[in-house]
Amino acid sequence: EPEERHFQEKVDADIRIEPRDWMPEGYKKTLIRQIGQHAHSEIVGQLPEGNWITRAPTLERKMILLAKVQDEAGHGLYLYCAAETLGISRDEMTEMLLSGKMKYSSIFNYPTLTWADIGAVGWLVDGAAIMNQVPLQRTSYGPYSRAMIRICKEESFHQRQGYDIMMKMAKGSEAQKRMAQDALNRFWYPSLMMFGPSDANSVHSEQSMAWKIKINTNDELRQKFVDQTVPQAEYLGLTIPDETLKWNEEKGGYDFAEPDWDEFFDVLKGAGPVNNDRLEARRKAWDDGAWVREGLLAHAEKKRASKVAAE
Amino acid sequence: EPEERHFQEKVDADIRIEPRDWMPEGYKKTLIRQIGQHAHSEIVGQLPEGNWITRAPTLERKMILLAKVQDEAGHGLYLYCAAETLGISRDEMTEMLLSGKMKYSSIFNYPTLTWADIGAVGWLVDGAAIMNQVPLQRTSYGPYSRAMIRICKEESFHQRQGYDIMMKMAKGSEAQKRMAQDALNRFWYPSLMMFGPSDANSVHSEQSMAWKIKINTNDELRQKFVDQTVPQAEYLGLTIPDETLKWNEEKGGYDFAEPDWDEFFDVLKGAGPVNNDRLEARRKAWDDGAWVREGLLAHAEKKRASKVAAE
Amino acid sequence: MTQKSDPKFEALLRLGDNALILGHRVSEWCGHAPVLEEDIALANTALDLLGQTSLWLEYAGEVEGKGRSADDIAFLRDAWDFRNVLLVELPNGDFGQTIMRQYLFDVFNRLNLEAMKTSTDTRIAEIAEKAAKEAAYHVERSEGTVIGLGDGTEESHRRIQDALNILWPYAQELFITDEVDEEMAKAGVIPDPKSLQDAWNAEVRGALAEATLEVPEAHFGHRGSGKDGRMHTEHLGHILTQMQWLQRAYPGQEW
Amino acid sequence: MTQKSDPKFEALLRLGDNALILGHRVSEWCGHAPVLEEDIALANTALDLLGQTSLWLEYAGEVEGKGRSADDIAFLRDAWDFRNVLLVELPNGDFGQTIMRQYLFDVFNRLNLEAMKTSTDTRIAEIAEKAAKEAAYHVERSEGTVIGLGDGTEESHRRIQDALNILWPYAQELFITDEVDEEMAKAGVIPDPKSLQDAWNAEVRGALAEATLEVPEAHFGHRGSGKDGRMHTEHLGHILTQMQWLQRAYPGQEW
Repeated sequence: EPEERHFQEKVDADIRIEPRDWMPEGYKKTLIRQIGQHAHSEIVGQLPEGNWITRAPTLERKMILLAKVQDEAGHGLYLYCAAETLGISRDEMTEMLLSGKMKYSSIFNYPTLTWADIGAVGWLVDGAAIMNQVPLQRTSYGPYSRAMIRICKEESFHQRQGYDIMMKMAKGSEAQKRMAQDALNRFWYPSLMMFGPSDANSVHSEQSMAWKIKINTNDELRQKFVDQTVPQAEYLGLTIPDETLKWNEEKGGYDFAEPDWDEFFDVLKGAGPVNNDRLEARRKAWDDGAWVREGLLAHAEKKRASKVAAE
Repeated sequence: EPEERHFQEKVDADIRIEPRDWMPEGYKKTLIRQIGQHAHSEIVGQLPEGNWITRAPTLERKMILLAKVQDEAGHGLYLYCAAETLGISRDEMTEMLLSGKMKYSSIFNYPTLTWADIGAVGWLVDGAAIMNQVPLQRTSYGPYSRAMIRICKEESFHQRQGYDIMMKMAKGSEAQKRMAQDALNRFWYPSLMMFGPSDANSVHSEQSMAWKIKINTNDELRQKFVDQTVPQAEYLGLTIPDETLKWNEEKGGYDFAEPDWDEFFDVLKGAGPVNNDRLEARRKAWDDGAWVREGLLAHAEKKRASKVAAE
Repeated sequence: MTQKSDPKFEALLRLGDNALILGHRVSEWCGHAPVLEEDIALANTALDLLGQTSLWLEYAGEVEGKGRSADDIAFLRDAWDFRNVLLVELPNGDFGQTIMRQYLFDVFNRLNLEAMKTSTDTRIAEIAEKAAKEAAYHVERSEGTVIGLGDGTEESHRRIQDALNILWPYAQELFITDEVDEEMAKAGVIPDPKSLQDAWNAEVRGALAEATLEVPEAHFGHRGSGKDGRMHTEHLGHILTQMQWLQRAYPGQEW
Repeated sequence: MTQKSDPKFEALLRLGDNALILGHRVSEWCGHAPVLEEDIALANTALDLLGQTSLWLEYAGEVEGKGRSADDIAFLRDAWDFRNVLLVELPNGDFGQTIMRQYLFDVFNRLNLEAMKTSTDTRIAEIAEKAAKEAAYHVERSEGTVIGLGDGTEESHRRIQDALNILWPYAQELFITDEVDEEMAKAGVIPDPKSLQDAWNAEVRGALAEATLEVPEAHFGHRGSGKDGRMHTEHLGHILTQMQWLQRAYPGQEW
C-alpha cells in the first residue's frame, strides 16, 4: 500500500512520525504497549526507592532521593502524555496495569533491603535504563522521542547520584562495604535481565527495529552495559558476583554469565510473590484515591457551571 | 422499705450481695457504671503499654510486657463477666464505651513516649490502681469482690515489674537516668489524678461508701499513695516533680501539691486530643473485627444445626 | 524540670522540628497519592519543608555552640527532645486528613514566616524570606484542595469534614504561648504565636466556609505541649525509629 | 557470596528467626483483636513463639562460639543476616490474613518440631520436645479459626479465601531445600523440609477443604530465599527499625 510505503520511507529517512500522521495499526499498538509499559515502570519504580525515603541517613540524602522519586513520577507523566497522543487515556492504561493486562519492568519486583540498595538501584538499574533509553531519543515517533530526550537528561543525573552513594559505602566502614557488596550481589543479575531475553528468544524485535521503535538488540545493549559497569565496580573495590566474568580481547568486551531466565519469566508472569506488594500498593493508591479524584472533578464541574451561568 | 433495710443490713454485716439477691436500682446502676468503667480501663489500658511491645529492648522484657498486657485483657474479661451478672452484656458495654457514654480511666489518655514510661506505668499507674483496688476486694457485691481478688494478685506482680524497669534505668547510664526522670515528671500528676477529685468535689461518694462499693475516700488513698511512693523514688535517686513536697511530722504523711484539676476534667471530657487515638484504636478493632465475630458465630450456628439434625 | 537552654535555640528547634516531622509525614505519600499530579505536589511540599528544616536546625546548632550539625540534631535526639507540635506528628490518615493538616499548618507557617522577615536576627530574617515564598505557594495549593474536596461530592465533603473535626483541637496548640515565645517576641526575633491567631482564624475560617465546612467546638486539652516537650503523641516515637534507623544502627559513618 | 558459616548455626538461625519475626507480627495485634478472647489467644501465641526464639537463638550463639547472646543475635543484626522465610515478615493484613498465615506456619512448625524430637543433637531434641506441645496447641486453634471463617458467612469466606490466595505462594518457600538443610538432614539433626511437604499438604489441604476454600495454583517464583538471606520482603527492614530501636539508640546498656 502506498500509505504504508510512504510511512516506512519517512521512518527510514529519520523523519519523525507525528500523532496526526498515518501509521500502521501494528506500529500504534506496539508503541502503546512499549510506552505504556515504560510509563508504568516509572510509576511502580517509585516504590522500591520510596521505601527508603523515610529512612534516608541524612537530610541531604533524603532530599536527593525524594527529588529523584519525584522525577520518576514526572517521567511517568511525560510518557503517559506521549501514549495519550495515540488515542488511549491515562486512566485506561492505569486500569490495565492494575488488572495485570499491561506489565512494568520486572526489575521492580526485586526489593530494596538496605540503604546500599538505593545506591545500587541508581548505579545499576538507572544505568541499564539509560542504556536502553539513550538510543530511543532517536525513535521514529515524535512525542515518544521528545519524552525520551527530557528523561535521559535527568536519568544520567540519577545514575551519578546512585554511584555516589555506592562510593561512600564502598569507601566507608567494614559494615558499609559489606552492605554495598551485598547490594551488588542481589542487583547484578536482575539488572542484566532488564535488557530482555537474548535476541534469539525475543519476539517483536525485528519489526520493531524496522519501525525504529527499537534501535539496538538486547544482547548489544547488555554487552555495552557489562563493559561499562565492570570497571566501575573495580574502581569501587567491589566484586561482580560472576566467577566466569573475563575480558575477551578478541571481541573487545567481557564474557559474562547469563542471568537465570527461568526466574525472569517466573517473576515477569507474577509468580514471584514480591510483585503482589507492588500491585497492591498501586491498587490501594488508586482505589483509596477515587473519592479525591471524584471530589475534585465535581468541584471543577460546579465552578465551570457557575462561570458559564455568570457569563 | 423492708427489702432495702434487709439489703443494707447485709451490707453492714459484710455479707456479700449475690446476683440473685434483691438490690436497689441505684446500687445496680452505680455498680454497672463502676465495674464497666474499670473493665474499659483494662481494655483501653492495653494500648499505651502495647505501644512498646514491638520496641521492648530485650526478648525477656518483651515477653514480660506481652504477658502483662495479656493479663489486662484477662482482667477486662473478669470484670465484664462480673458486670454481666447485673444484666448488661459485654457488647452493650463496648458500644457504650465507643460512643463515649461510658468512660475509662483518664490516665490512659497520657501517652507512653519512652521505654521508661513503661516502667513508670507499672510503678505509678499500677501502684495507684492497686491502692484503689485492694480495699475493693472487700466490696459488697460478690462477683465484683471475687474479680478484684484475682486481679489484685496479678497487679502487685505488675507493679514490681514496673519498679524493676525503673530501677534498671535509674541505676543505668546517664541517658537512662534522664529517661527515667522524664517519665516520672510526666506521670506523677496524672497518677495523683487517678484517685479522683478531692472528696469535697466528688459526687456519688457518700452513698457508694454506705453501699460498700467504695471503701476509702479519694483523699485517703491519694495520701497513702504519696506516702508509699516518695521513699521509692528516693531509693531510685529520682526527684518527684513537686517543689512543695515535704514530710509533715504532725499528720505523719507528706504534704504535696494537687494536680491541675482543670486539666483532669478537660481530659476526662475528651477535650485532650490524645483520647481520640485511644477511642479510634478501639473503634477500629471493633469495626474491623465485626466480620470475624459474625463469621465465627455463623459457623457455630451451622455446626449446632447439623448436630441437632444428626440426633 | 529539664535544664533550661537558650530560648533562641529552643525557638529554632520548634521551627526546625515542625518542618522536619511534617516533611517526614508528607514524604510517606511518595508513590501512593490519589493521582500522579498530587504525588508530585506532595513530594514538592516535603522537599521544601526538609529544606527549611536544614536551615533552621543548622542555625540551631550554631546558636547552641556545641558543634552539632543539622543532621546530628535531626537524627540523634530521642522523642523527649523534640519540640514540634502534635499536629505534625499525626498519621497521614486518608488524603483528606493529610491535606487538611497541611492547610492548617501552612497558613500558620506563612503568617509566622512573613512576620519573621523583619526579625531583628538577620539570619532568621534571611531564612524566613526564602521560606515564606514556599509557604505561600503551599497555602495556595492546600487551600485550593481543601475547598475542592469540601465543595466536591458528598463523600469528599464528609471525609474532609471528618478530618477537620479530628485536627481542629490539635491546630489550637500552634497558638500556645510560653516563656520562650515571650522572650523571642520581646526581642523582636520571632512573633508571639498568639499575635498570629486572629489573622489565622480569619483566613482559615474564611476558606473553610468557602469549602462549606463547619468548624467544630474543640480545644487542646493538655497543659503540656510538644513545644516544650512535655507532651507528644505516641506516633512521634514510631517516626523516629524509621527516620533515625541508619544513624543509630551505624553511628558516626559518612553517607 | 557471603562467608560460609557453620550449617548448624545457620539452621538454628532459621528456626529462631521464623519464631522471632512471626512472634513480633502477632504481638502487633495486642489490644486490637476482633474480640477479647482472640486478643488473649494471639498474645499467647506470640509469647510461645518468643520463648522458642530465646531457646533457638541462645543455642545458635553457643554453636557460633563468639559469645553472642540471644539478645545480641535478635537485636543487632541487619536485614541481610536474617534467615526467616518471607511468609512470617508479611504485614498482618486483616485478621483473616493473620490467622491463615499462622495456620500455614503452625502446621509446618509442628511437623518440623515433632521430627526434631528424635534429633541426634540432644539440645535440639529437648527444645523440640517442649516447643512441639505449644505448636500442637497453636495448630488446633488456628485450624479451628480458619475453618470457622471459611465456613462462616459469605464475607468471612471471601476474606479468608483472599488471604489464602495471597499467602499460598509464600508458604511454598517453607519447603525449599538447600545445602544447609541437606547437611542437617544427613546428620539427623533437623529433617529435610521436603520430607515434611507431603504430610503438610495432606493436612493443610484437608483442613482447607473442610473450610470450603480453594487452594490456588501458585508457586514461589524467586530463586533466592529468606532462608539463605538472598531474598526478603521490604517489610523486614521496617520490623527491625522498631524491634531494634532501643538497642541501637542506646547501645550496650542494661534493661
